[in-house]
Amino acid sequence: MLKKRLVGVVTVKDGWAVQSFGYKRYLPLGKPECLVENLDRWGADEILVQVIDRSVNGSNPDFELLERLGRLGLETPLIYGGGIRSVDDGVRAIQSGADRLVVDSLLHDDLAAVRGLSERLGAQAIIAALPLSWNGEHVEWLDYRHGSSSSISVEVLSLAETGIVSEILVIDWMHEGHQDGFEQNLIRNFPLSGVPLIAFGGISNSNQMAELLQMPNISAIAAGNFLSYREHAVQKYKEALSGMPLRLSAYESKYPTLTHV
Amino acid sequence: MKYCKLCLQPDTRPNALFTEEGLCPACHYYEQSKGIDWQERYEILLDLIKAVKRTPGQHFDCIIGVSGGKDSTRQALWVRDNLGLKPLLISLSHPPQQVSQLGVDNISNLINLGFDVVLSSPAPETCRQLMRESFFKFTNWARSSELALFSSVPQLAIGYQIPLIFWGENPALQMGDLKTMGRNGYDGNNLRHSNTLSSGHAWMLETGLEHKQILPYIYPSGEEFDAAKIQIIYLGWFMGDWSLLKNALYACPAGLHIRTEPPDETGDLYGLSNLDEDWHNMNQMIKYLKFGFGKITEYVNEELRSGSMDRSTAIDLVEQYDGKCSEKYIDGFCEFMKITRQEFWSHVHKSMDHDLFEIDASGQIRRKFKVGVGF
Amino acid sequence: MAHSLRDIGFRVRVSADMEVLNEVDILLLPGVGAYPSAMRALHERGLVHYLQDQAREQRPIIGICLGMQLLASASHELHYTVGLDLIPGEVVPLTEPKWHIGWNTIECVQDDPLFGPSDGQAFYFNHSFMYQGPAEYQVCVSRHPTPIPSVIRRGNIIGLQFHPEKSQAAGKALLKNIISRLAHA
Amino acid sequence: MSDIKFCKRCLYSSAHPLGLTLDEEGICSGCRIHEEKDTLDWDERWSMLDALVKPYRNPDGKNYDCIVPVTGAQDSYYIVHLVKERLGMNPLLVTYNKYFNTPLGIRNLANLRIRFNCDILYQNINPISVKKITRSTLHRFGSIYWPILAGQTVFPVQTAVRHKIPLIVWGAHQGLEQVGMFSHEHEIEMTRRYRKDHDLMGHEADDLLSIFDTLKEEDVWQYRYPDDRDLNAVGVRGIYLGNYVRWDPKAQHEQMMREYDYKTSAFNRTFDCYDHVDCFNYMDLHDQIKLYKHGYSKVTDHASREIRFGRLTREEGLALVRKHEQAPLKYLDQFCEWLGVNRRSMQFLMDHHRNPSFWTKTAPGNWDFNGWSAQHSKNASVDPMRTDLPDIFEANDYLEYNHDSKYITIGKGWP
Repeated sequence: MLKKRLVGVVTVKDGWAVQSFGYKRYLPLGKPECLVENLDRWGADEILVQVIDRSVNGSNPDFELLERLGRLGLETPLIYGGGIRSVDDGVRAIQSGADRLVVDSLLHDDLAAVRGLSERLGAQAIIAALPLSWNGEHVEWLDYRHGSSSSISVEVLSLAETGIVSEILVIDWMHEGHQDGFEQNLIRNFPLSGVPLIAFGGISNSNQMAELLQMPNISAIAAGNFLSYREHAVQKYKEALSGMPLRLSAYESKYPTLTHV
Repeated sequence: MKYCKLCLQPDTRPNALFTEEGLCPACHYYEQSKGIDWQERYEILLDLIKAVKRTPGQHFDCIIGVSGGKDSTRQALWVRDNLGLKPLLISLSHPPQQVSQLGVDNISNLINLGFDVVLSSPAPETCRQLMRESFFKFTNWARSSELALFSSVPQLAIGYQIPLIFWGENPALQMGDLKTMGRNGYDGNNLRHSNTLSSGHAWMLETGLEHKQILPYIYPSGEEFDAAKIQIIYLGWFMGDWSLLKNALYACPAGLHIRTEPPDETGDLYGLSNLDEDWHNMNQMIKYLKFGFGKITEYVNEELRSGSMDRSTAIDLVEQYDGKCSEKYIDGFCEFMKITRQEFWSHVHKSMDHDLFEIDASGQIRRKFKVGVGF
Repeated sequence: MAHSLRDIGFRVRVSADMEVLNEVDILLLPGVGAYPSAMRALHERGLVHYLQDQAREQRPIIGICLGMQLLASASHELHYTVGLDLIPGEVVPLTEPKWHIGWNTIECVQDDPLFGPSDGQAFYFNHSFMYQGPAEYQVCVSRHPTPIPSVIRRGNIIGLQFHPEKSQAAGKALLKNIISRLAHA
Repeated sequence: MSDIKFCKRCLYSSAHPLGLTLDEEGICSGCRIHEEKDTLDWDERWSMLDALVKPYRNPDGKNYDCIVPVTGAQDSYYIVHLVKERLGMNPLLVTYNKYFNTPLGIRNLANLRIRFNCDILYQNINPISVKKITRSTLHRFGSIYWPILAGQTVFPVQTAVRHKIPLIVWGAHQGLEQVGMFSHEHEIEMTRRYRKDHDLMGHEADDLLSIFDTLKEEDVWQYRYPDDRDLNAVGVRGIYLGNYVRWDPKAQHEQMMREYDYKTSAFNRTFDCYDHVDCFNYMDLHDQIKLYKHGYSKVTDHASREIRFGRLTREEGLALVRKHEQAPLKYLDQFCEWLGVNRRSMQFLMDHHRNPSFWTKTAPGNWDFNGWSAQHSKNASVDPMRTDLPDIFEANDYLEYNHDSKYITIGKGWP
């Protein structure tokens, strides 16, 4: 059977991989390629690299970063987001080594481009990112460039319903980076039921991960900051989630120093 | 007390039986060695090391226990440059208060000759307590240090997953300690039956130390040896010219530092032995008082066997220097042990063989026997 | 793809030049994007007839993901397009669900030493169309929840619906096994 | 990099090689995380540490409770003090021989072993390989310190695997302390990723191998990080005491000087007399290369730290940086002799790694410096002639410790 996924997220700002907290506080982590390479070795099910200052600065995707990542010879599927303004940008990002794309600003700016990307690359390659919050009654959608929230537009919902995008990345932006922060109402009360969702933002502990993974519309959970605090974080989460429909954890072994453990 | 017919070894040492012809074990071994086909032994060794296979990512072939002295310097170079193996050297290092400048210089020399060396050094204060206990219990302060020395090598071999260990001489052959004899002349896996190792570490716990404090002194069990497929091999069995003097002749040109003190301070004819600290020389004095022979006897014995020295010269040297020990070594020891010189001497006097020595009115120790003749 | 093959010890040429392709032991046909444009690209480079000739001469050919689908007779993606027709069968859309994205295990439905060692292991899939054809060409299937052919084979022509190059240790082991066996057969 | 931005509180800039973020108030991530030192409940955090290490204690005494990496300087005394005396654990000390040892560092380590009565393992990698690697990293990334950083961060981990001692106890986390990569509350642990990314400048042992170089696998293999599978089988975990103790290197060293006779030395290139006294190069040649490559040097790190602790004003810190930053080297000849290079060739290699953002060549052999401290002047008024700078560190000995200025491979260190 198809497994659900644990997606490792690397957030990039000013060229640095950063920890991001609630879309406003950032701490430096290191070189994005080092984090990505590491998630690959740990056996994350997918890796999402999101460059968060490209659309804000109006620049294009970070093709140089993609080239550097390409040289790593990753063996894990790579999702790229950040600065995709057009079909051409997206196609070039895929040609530069991304396997799938995630779009956010484009959902506000140019839905035709999203449709174009889907036609060129196939819907399975396109993910819609929606930074959401729960106001106690319903789900609100943030335009992070302006800091304003509204309900998710009908047009965006129809993209998902009609299969222009294959999955939706639901981001609890307020609780991003906060221990145990993810607001499950964002999934429970998501306006569409048949669309696979990837949950992200403040998912730090395995109990919460288990609850999310049991929800039928969840296809994957994603974690960023919390994968940087200890060794083998991906494997340890997976082991704590045994019994869930996840791929098993694995540990690389190239030059064993123990022969009889 | 009876002397060996060939050399100046007396028969006072336990477990060292003389032959009916009156030869000591070392001379007996030496006589027998004359017919040895050393080329054949070398080929046996080459066959043995053919079996050494490196696993992926492992670049060491074997382990050699080293002190940095003449024997280990020679072995390390021979194993690397003649046998073509890549050895990891393991050195048990004394506490800072005990180790000598020569000792650190010689280990530095090995490192700078391009060897990879792991130094293991047990906790100094615990070391001191155990040495003190060893001194008063066995009149041999080095009992605990030897345990640590012998244990560190297989402990690290198991940790590093390097099964082949080279030691120098086989005590079963050279010293006549037959309990350590293995399947053949070079197999060292029976080293655990030697006097030092077979006495175990229970006595250390009886002193009130906890198990966690004596970890460096614990020789791995037979099961641990088997699990890691440890094989100890004595190189001495393969080296036809293994001797105090020869080893030093190989090691000095490779940068070995030797003692500058004269033999009447060290009790060591050329200052070639016990370089990494001073109190083994003092122990040779104690051995002399217990058994009537010391380090000088060992030197002249070698030369007597090979015929490079006549017996009367040898007797003169032994009479002149054997059992000598500089006051400064004893002072240093007493200071580290935190004992007075009086405590030291009274304990040494107790374990001295009073058939061999007596204490005169002025408190001086006098030899009662005549070297080479006995009584 | 090239990176991952070099990693496991093979030499790789990336080319559409037949002279270069003639020199290699195994032809590997990757592919992303849509079926019609991929076929068009093959036609433009004269590779359709080339690959068909090579298949007749029993040269090993491996198609990956869209590359596997190209091996089939035709596809219904966007509109009906004739494929390389090296393995009889057609490519049809997935229905419920519409995509097959993520890690799924493969299940061998035929005894095949090339794939036996990978039986039960998980690989990364990312597609919305699937092969539909005679059972005799289906070596492995994956359940989603209905069986989707994940490995197809006709002699030395092999199609992998998943991405072995994105499937970590399992993918590497599979690639190494099938390439060494095909190259030394 | 001409548009580097400075923190308004300390002397760090956005060009920091570990990465640095500035918030909307212009305060850097390092200063923000430093604030936690005065807001966290450290008694409570100590209890967390106690609970964390509990499962690693061996009541039967059959193995060590943990591994503590040490040197002859830099927090080693304080870490062993906390582990052995405050936590009451039985550590195995491990040390990687950097070969640039000062007599004072040899002495400090010997004294540490005696005072704390601990077993220790020293790793000495054959200097032939070490020098080959040093030549390679010097020409490729302008680093004479790669083998040392690699060895110091890997030997403890290898020993943990080999001796099946899962817990490794480190002092402070440099990324947290300097640039605030993590909050103390994240309880960051040792990772291979951090080691590669920051300690090793992005290059692990196998990344050094190139078909164009003479370096071979036999030279670098001992710097390889243990396998993930082995690490997991043993359950290896490295923790940082700085997450549980209010880390203050100056206060800690002064306590160690008083209570355990830790000895210190003055340096030309910084005012901190406590760190790095075990090495002839760290505060000398290595520090000069840091200035060439990054436009700032260790004295900026020290000043920023002391500013955050409130023991220096920002103005005093900057004045101290300017006072020490360009100080001449004392021990370059020793390094040249060790590696077998002459001074002119060494200067060529170093110049090759000067960062053009901070250095402009005006004539052969002549360079203009436009590093961090030079760029500060635009927005900071500092009297360069100021002589009344605070003298808050105390040197009680010399690197030479009554010996020669020569590298010691293995030394006695006592009395």
